[in-house]
Amino acid sequence: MTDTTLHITNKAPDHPRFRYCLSAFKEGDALILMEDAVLALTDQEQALPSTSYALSADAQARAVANRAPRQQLIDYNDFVQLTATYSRIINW
Amino acid sequence: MTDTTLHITNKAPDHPRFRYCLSAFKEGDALILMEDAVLALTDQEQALPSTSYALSADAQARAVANRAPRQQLIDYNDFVQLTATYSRIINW
Amino acid sequence: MSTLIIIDQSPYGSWAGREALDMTFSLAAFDQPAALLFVGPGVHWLCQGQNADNLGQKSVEKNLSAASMFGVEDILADAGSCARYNLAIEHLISGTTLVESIRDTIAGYNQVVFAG
Amino acid sequence: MSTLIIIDQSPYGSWAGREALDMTFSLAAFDQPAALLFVGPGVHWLCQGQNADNLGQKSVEKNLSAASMFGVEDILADAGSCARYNLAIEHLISGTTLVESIRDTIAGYNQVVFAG
Amino acid sequence: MPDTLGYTFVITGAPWTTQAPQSALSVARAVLAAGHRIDRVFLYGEGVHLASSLASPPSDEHNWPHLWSAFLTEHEISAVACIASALRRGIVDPKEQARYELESSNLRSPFEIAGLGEWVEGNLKSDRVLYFHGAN
Amino acid sequence: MPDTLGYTFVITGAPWTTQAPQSALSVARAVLAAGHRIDRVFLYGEGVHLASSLASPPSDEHNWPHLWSAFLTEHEISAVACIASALRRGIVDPKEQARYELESSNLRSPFEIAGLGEWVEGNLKSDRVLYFHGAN
Repeated sequence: MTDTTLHITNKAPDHPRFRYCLSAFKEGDALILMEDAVLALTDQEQALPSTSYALSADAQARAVANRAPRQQLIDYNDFVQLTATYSRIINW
Repeated sequence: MTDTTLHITNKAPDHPRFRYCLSAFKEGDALILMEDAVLALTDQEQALPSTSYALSADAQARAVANRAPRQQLIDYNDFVQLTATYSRIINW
Repeated sequence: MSTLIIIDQSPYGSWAGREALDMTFSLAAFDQPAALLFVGPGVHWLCQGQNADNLGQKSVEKNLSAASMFGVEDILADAGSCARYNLAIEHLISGTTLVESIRDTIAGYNQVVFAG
Repeated sequence: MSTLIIIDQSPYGSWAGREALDMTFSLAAFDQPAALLFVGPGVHWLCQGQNADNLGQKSVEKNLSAASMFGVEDILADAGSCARYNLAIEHLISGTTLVESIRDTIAGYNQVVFAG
Repeated sequence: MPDTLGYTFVITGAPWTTQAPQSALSVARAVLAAGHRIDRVFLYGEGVHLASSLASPPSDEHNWPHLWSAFLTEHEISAVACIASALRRGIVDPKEQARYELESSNLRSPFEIAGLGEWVEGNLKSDRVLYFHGAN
Repeated sequence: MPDTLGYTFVITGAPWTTQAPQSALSVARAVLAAGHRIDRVFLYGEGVHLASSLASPPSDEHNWPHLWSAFLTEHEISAVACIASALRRGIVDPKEQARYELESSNLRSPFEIAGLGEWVEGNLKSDRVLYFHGAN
């Protein structure tokens, strides 16, 4: 029951569920930011776990890709790879 | 331009727009809470302006009517009366 | 394979919570272990004394009261959210369990699901 | 009769912002004074360098850059929201004005409207 | 005695997703009860689903599109679904059905399809404009 | 080489309101590209609007219901709109049209209408279940 978990959220950082998602994060977990959640890459009010990834297509659309660390950006193939690696996934 | 304003919101107290609504409130303004916003009547984290009203039907549905001050509860006729009194209305 | 369904929105203002209940009852109907966790404004789903007649909606209180009969294993409410909205355990429908940590709670389920 | 349209959500994730833009341009087309205020995640509408090709959507940046030509009087961004998301004025499309107070800003308009 | 005021209603929340059409109907009845006038109801964004003729809830639930159309018809109130919102979301009248060569139409009477100009007109002509948004 | 996994997709966000159908399609293509399998796409809540045959966006915009149905057809993927969600929101097939005596139907092929049992089955049979919600 205490496997590691892949958390996926599409909520903007000021959405209440975004905070629930971060508060549920445990050591060994990973986080994918997609859609509006990629804004968290440059949010000065909230720190992200070190194993956080953001969908590049969403980050480029919202023009945060150029202001975020490159290593955090993933494409849809990486996204699928992560969902295959983690057997427990929560879509926040 | 600086008439008083009737603010109406249906957002729950943890919704970002609820906070924008409260931050826009000026002396002489009034606030109507409807739908999910009636939960603010019992929210311990946020104070409401003294000229705040809540739709009774929404407060009864969510079972907060019995835990809130009676004088703040209004019906749809009161709601219309307030919209007639204030010429400037913002629906948050 | 136990599933936790989370409801984080007020009743009546949106339909997603009702659809989350439908998912929960559907799991139970197929003999799949299911539980409900209410957080944020969602804790108001559990309040006693809901009367939605003037909204033209059916009260959700009865549905929830019958949840255990339908095989829903646990009805959980986030204690911090209840405190924020000044709700004590006696305001809530019987059978509700308060939980202190969302993180610890969800760790006990294989699946964690939102309806929307 | 001047109208301020407020956009408080990120571009691309929901459609309401595009419909807010349509309202703004529609007012301008009928020679009604209109202005836009971006707050919260909504300030990202104004970022330079948006590329939504991989989402299959059209960039909203061009629409906004043309707003003044279409008669939109002011394009305003909440300074606090820009600071939160680490956006300086040089990141934003030209013609954007930062405002310090939502309260003072909306006091200058007869109507204040959200699209959804 | 107060003057009679004219109201425009703008509904942007869909039925069975938001409470907006329900709240708007309760307020609309109270507006008429107070002796005021409703100049027009304008459906925008997700609100256009209120104009669907195909919504079929269980028989023990209110049918909000039906209740709204009965109210509009009884009081002869103009009701418009924004054309740009409606076409994207699959709400079409026979004219748009023909233009787009679709197999059917689903606009409920007395709703009509028209542009945002109707909303601008409401802003100019009505004494009050009330918006009914979704809560999310 | 990794095992082939089976995925169920649950889409709860509507097109032209949320980004959910777009994100889901990009992920779906990547799932197949990685050699995995999509067992079923299940539309729930507002997501049922993706199955509308009447959605008619401007010609210079993507038509997400059309793109999705082409993808599903090409890869022979089962796609189901939840019956309770669909009927309330005015998405009906010819069978429900007859039952409710409606003037038309608007379910786009290859989507079918069925109950939540299909979702429960996905939970049990698929290796992964991914949800695509609206962002609001």
